[in-house]
Amino acid sequence: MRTGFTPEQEAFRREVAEWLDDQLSGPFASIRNLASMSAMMPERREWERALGKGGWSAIGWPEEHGGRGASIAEQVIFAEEYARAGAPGRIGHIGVTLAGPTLIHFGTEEQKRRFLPAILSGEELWAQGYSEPNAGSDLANIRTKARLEDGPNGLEWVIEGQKIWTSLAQYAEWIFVLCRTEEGSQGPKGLSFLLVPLDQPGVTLRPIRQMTGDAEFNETFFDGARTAAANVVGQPGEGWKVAMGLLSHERGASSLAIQMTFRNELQKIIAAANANGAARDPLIRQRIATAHAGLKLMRFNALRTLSKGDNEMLSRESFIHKIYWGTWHKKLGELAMDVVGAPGLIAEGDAYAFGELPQIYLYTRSETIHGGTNQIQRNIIAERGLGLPREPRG
Amino acid sequence: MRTGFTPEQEAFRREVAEWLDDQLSGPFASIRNLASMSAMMPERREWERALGKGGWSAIGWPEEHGGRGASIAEQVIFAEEYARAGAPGRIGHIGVTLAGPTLIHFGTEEQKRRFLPAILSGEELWAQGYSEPNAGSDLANIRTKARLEDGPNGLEWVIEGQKIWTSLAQYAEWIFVLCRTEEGSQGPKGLSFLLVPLDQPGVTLRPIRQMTGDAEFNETFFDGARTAAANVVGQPGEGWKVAMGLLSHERGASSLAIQMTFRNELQKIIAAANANGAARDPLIRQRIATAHAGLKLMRFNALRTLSKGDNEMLSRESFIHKIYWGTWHKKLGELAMDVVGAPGLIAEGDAYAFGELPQIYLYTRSETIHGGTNQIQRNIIAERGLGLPREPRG
Amino acid sequence: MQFTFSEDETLLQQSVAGFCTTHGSSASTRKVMETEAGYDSALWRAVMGEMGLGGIALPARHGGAEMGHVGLAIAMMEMGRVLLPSPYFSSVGMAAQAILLGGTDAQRDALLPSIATGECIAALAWRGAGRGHEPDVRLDDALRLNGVAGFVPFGHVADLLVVAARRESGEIVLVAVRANTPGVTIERHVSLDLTRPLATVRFAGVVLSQDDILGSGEDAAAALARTLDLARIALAAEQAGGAEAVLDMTVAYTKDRVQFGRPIGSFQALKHRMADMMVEVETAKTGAYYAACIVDEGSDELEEAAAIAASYCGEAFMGCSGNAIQLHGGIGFTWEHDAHLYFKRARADAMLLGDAYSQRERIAGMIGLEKVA
Amino acid sequence: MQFTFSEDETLLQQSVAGFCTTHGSSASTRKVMETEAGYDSALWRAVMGEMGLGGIALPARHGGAEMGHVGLAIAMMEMGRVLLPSPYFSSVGMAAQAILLGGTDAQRDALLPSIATGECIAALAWRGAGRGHEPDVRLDDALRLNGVAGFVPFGHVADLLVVAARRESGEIVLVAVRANTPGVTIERHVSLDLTRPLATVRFAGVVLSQDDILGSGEDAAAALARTLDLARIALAAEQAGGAEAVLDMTVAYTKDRVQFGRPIGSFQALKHRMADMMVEVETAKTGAYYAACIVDEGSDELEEAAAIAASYCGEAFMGCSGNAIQLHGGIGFTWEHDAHLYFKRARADAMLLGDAYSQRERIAGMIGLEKVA
Repeated sequence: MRTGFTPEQEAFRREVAEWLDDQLSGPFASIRNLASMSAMMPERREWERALGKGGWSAIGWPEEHGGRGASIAEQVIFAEEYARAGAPGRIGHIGVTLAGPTLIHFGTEEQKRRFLPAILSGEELWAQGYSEPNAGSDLANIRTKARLEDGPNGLEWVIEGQKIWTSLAQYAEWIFVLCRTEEGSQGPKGLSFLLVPLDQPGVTLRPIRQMTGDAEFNETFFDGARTAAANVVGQPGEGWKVAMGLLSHERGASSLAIQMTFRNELQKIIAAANANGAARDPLIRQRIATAHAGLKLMRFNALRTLSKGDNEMLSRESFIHKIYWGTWHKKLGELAMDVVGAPGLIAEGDAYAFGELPQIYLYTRSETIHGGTNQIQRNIIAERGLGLPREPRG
Repeated sequence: MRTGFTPEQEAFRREVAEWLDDQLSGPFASIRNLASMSAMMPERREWERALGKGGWSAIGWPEEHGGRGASIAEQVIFAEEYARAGAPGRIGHIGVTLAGPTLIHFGTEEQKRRFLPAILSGEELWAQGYSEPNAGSDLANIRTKARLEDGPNGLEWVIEGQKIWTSLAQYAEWIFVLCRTEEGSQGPKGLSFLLVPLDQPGVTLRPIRQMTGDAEFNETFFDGARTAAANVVGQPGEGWKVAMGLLSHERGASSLAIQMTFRNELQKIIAAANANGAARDPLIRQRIATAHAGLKLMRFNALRTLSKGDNEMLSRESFIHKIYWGTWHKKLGELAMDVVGAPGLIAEGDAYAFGELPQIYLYTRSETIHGGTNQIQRNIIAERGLGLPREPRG
Repeated sequence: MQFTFSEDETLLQQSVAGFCTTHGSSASTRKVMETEAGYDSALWRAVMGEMGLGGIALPARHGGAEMGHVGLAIAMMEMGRVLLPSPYFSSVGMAAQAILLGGTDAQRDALLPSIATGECIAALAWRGAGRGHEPDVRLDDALRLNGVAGFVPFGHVADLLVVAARRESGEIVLVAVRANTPGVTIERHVSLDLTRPLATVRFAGVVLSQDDILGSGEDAAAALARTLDLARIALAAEQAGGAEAVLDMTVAYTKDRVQFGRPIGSFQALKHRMADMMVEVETAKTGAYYAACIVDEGSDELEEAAAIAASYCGEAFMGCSGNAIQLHGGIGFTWEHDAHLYFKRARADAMLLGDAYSQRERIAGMIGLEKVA
Repeated sequence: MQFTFSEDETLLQQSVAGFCTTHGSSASTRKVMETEAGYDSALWRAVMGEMGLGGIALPARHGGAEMGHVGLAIAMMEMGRVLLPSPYFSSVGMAAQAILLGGTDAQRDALLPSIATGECIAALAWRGAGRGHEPDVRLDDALRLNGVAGFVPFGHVADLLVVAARRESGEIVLVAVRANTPGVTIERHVSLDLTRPLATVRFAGVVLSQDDILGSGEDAAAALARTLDLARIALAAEQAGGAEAVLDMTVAYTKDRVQFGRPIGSFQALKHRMADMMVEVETAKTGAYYAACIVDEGSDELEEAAAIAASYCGEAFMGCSGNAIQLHGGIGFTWEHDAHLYFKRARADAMLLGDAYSQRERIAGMIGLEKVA
C-alpha cells in the first residue's frame, strides 16, 4: 500500500494545475476563490463552458460519452488541484456527478445522445428533485405524482406535487424528479425517475431562505408540469432503483474536492488565530490540531475507499464519509467562531452577511442534515456496515 | 428560594457532626475513611449497631417505627455530615433505604414488628434480589419461580432460580427476592416479593469478580430455598408494584451522601495534580474545574428535587439524578487516571489492586450500567419526563 | 433549605410567563427584530411599568421591588424562553447593577429610578471592539473620554452609557455619560443574534464633569467585576430559559412529525438526544437558581457560583439549540423556523461576557489548582 | 496511489490473522497472563521463527523481511485484535528500531539478527518512573549508569536493554546493556494491562564499555525521537486492531442478546453508538496505515503522521473499548468477560508514549500556530 502517486500521475497533476492557473489568472480571474454559491452566475456559466471546451468537465466519464475515462487516481488529482487552484464551486455538478452518470448507467441511447453533450459542454444545468416536505429522511414516502396523458405534443407525463431542497433550480434548465406514477402504490414501489424541463408554466420556484440569510435552495412546485413520455429513466415504476444508484454516486470522489475547500478554511482559521491571539489559547490549539488531524484522516479515508475501486464500494469504510465530513465540518464551524470571538457576532455590512469564518459556523448546521441526516447515516452504517437488525416500522 | 439552612438545622448539623466525630475518632477510628466496600467487615457490623444504638441508623423513618421522622433538610444534613466525617459506606443500606421503607409502606403489622427493629439495630443485614442473567435492563423478564408447599414447618414458599448482582449477600441475613409465583405469567404480572433467609441449604452464593479485581457482587442460586408463607410483601402476584415502589426509594436522598464521597475524591485529584504537576496542564485544569462545577450542580439538582418534597417527585428534574451522577463519576475516573498518569498503570503491591485514583477509573465503568443503564435512564427521562412515545416492542 | 420557589416567586414567574406568552409570539418577535430600534416601545413600557420588572432586583429606595436576583433570574428565564427583544438585560441586568455597585448614593438616587421605570434606557460599555475583554476607552486627566467600546447590546437605543475606561495611570474608572453628549457616536450593527442587536460606541474627546465619575481604582474594578458576575447570573437564567424552550419545541415537533410510519419522537436515537438535553436544561436551571440565591444570601461564593452558572448554562444553551436544529431536520435550518433565532442567541450570549474556558480557568484558581509547581 | 493492501500485504495479513485466531484465544491469553513471564515462549518462537515477524520491518542484511512499517502495522493490528501477550511490540517495535536508528553498522550487525529471530528479547527503557517523559538515568564520565527507568513493557523478560540516558553535559545518550549486567535490577509489576506487564528497571553503578554506547548528542536524541514516533505508529495499528475487535465483539453480542423482546442490537441508541464506533475504527485503521506508508515512503511528514495516528488511534481505542463495556451491560464489567482486557490495554497504550494532548500540541506547532504573538 502506498499514498504517493506515480510520475505519470504527477505529470497529469501538473497539466491540470497549469490549465487551471491559466484560466483563473486570465479570463476567469474574477471568480477565483469565490466563496458564495450564488454570486457571479453569468461568469460561472461561462466557466462551465470553458471546462467543457477544455475537456475537463467530467474527466471520469467514459471516453465514448465524452469524458476522459480518467482513473480514480486522476480524478483524485483533478479534484485536489481544482480546489487548490481556488476554482469556483461547480454549478454544473448535479449534471456532471448525478444526472450524467445515471443516464450513462440507466439511460437509453437516445437519452444519452440528447442529454450528455449539453451536460459536458455546460449548456444545460441540472437540479435534483428528491425530497418533499413529508419525504425527508423517509425518502420513499414520496407523494409527487405523474401520469401519462395525450397532449398537443404527443404522449406526455403530467406532474403534480412539490419538491424541496432543489438546489440551483433557479439557474438550471432541467430537473430530475422522482415521483409516483402508479396510483395507490406505497414506499419505494411505483416510482419513476423523470427528466423535466424547468422553464415551463407548470413549474414554480420559491426560494427557501436559510439561517445563513442566503437562499441556496428552493421549493419547486409542479402544477401540471409536463415532459415527454420518453423522458423517463429506466422502466416506469422502477425509479427507486435508478435513484438509489444515483445516490451512491453522490457519495463518491466528490468528497475529495470538498476537502480542499476545508483545507483552505482551516488555513484561514489558523491565520486568524495567529493574528488575534487565539492561537495562544491552549484549548484552541488543541481543537485546531484536532481539526487538522481529522482533515488528513478524512483524505486518507477517502483514498482508502477509492483505492478499492468500484467493486468494493460496500466495504465498511465506504459508509462513513458523509457523517465524517458533515460532523467534522460542523465542528470546524464552531472552532471558526470561537477563534474569531465576539467580532464574529457582527455583520460586515448592512445585510445579514457575516465574514467567511462565522459563515462557516452558520452554514455547517445544515450539513449534518441535508443529503441524509447523521441519524440516517448511522442507521445505514449500523445496518449495512455492521449488519445490525433493522428498526421495527411503526 | 434559598440554599441555606435555618439555625435549628445548623444546630442539628453540629449535633450530627459531633456524634460522628466522637465515634470515628474513638471506637471506630479504624474504619474512618475506608474506601473499600468489602474490608473490615466485623468492625462495620459493629458500626451499624452503634448507629442503631445512637438513633442514627434511619433518621428518615417515622418515629412510630423507630426513626426520627427527620425532615428532608435534616436527612440532607445527616447524609452530608456522614460523608464529610469519613464514615464508612453502610453495609446496612439495603435494609435501611430499601427493605425497611418497603415494609413500612407495604408490609403487614406482623412483618414490621418482625423485621424493622433488627434493621434499625444493625442485627440483620439485607441483600436485594432483582436482576437475573436474562432480566437485566428488562427487569420484568424474571424467571426465578416460587410455589407454596406444605413442609415440615408449615406452608412455605419454595424457590428455584438465580439472581445476579446481589451485593453484600455474603454478609447479609436476608434477601428480598422478586420471583414468579403464577405459572405461565409474563412480564410484570404474576410476580411476588418474598423475604428469604440466606443461611439455608437451598441458597448458594458465587462471587462475581469485577474488572477492578474485587468481588463486590454475587450470583445467588436458589435451589429449593424456603421461606415461610407469611414472608410475602403485598399480595402474591403483586410483587411488581412493591418492587417499583422500592426502586423509587433507591433514587432518593442517598445520592447526597455519595456526593460527599465524590467531593473527597475530587480533593484527592486536585492534591495529586498539584503534587505531580498535572495542574499546570491547561486541559487538566479545565477538566477539574468542570468536575467541580458539575459536582456543585449535582448537589443543587438534588436539593431542588428534595425541596419539593415527596409529592412532586415526578417533576422533570427528579429523573435526572442517576444518569447525571453515573456519567459525572465516570468522567471523574478518566480524569483521575489522566492526572495520575503512567504511574497509575502499576499496582501498589502484588495483588491486582491499584491506588485510589486509578481504582475510581476502573470502578466507575459499572456505574452507568448497574441500577439501570444510562440507556434505560434515557428511556425513562424521554418517556416519563418528556412524554415522548414508547419504543415499539419487538 | 427551601431550594424551590416561594409563593411570591411562583406568582412572579406565572405573571411574567403569562406576559411573555401573550406578547412574545414568534410573529411579533420577528416583526420587532426587523425594525431599526429592535424592540417594541409599548411592550417595553409594559414590561417596566405594568409588570414592574425594571426594579425587580433594586432596593425600594431606588424604585425597586426587592425581589432580589432570584426575581431577576425568574424574569430573565421567562424572557429567554420567548427571546423577548428588549433592552432589559442591557439596562436592568448590566448597567443598573454597575451604577448600584459602583456609584455614590447621590448617583444612584439620580440615575436608578428612571432606569427602573424604563424611561431611561441604560447600557454598559465595558470592553473593546476586538476579541479580548479589556476596556479600550481612556479617560485623560482633563476628563476627556476617547476610544471604542464594542458589543454593547441595544447600545443604539441607550440614553445613558455606563462606561468602563482606564485612566492614564492604568486604573479602572467607571463613568456615566448621556448618549447624546457631543463626541459620542453609536453604530448599530446587523448582528448575528437578530433579537439583541449590538452596537459599537465611539468616544472622541467627550468632555465629562467630575459628577459623571461613578468611581475609580480598586473599588471601581471590583464593582465592574461584580457587575459582570451578576450579569453572568442573569444571563445564565436567560440561557436556561432558552434551552428549555428549544427542548419543548423539539419534543412537540418530534411527537408530531411522522417518518417511516412513526412519530420521529419514538425513535430511540432522538429520544435519547432529547433526554440528554433535558438533563442539561434542568441542570442549567439549577445553576441559574443556585447562583441567584447565592447573591441574595450574600454568600462569599458569588464568584464561584457565577463562573459555574455562566460556563454551564452557556454551553447547555448552545448545545440544546444546536440539537434542536438537528432534530428538526431540514426545516430546522430555514429562516422561517425559530430554531435559528435561539441558536444565534445562544452563541451571542456565550460570547458576550467571556467564554466558558475563561470561566473555568477562574474556577481552577478558586479550587486551589496551582499554575506553577 | 494505491492505498490498499498489495498482494503480499494481503497474504501477510491473512497469515498473521490466521495465526492469531488459532493461538490467541481468550482462554490461552488468560492462562498466559497469569504466569510470571506473561508470555508463552513456544508461541513466541512461532511468531518470530515460523511466522518470521521479528524482522518484518528490518533490512535483509539484519535478518529482516523488508516488509516495512506497513508490514509491522499489519502484524501489530492482528496481534492487537486478540491482545496476543508477547514482548513483540517491546522488542521489535521499540528496541530494535532504536538500535537500527541509533547504532553503528557493527552494533546493528551484532544485535539485530538475534532480536529478529526472537532469541534475544530487547526492551527500550527511555523514561523515568513518574508522570513525565524525560529519561531519569544518568551516564557519568566514567561510563557508569545510575537511575531508574519506568514503564518498560515486558522489561522483566528482556535480555537486552536499550537505555536512553543523559550524560553529565545533559546530552542524550543511547546505550545497549545486557539485562544480566551487575547493577541492573528489574522489577515486574502487577500492571493494569494484564496482557502487557510493565517493569521498572534500576541501574546502580552499572559499568559500561565504550562499545555499549549506540550514540550521543543530537544524533541520539533524533534517533530516540524517531524511534518513539515509529513506536507510536506501530502502537496505532495495535490500537486500531483492538478497537475493531471490541466493535465486532459488541456487534455480535448485541445481535444475540434479547431484552424487551428484541435483540438489543436493534435498538437505535445502541445501533448508533456502534455506528459511531465504526467510524472511529475505520478512521483509526486509516490513520495507522497512512502513517506506516509515510514511513516506508521516506516522506518528511513522518512526525506529523505519527502524531496524528497516535492521538487519533489512542482515543478511538479507549472510546470503543469503553463503549464495549457499556453496551455489554452487567457482564461487560466482569472479570470473566474480555471487554475489560481491551479497555485496560487501551488505557495503557494511550499512556505509554505520551498522551494525545502532547501529540496534538506537537501538531499545533507543525501547522504554524504561534505560541506568542
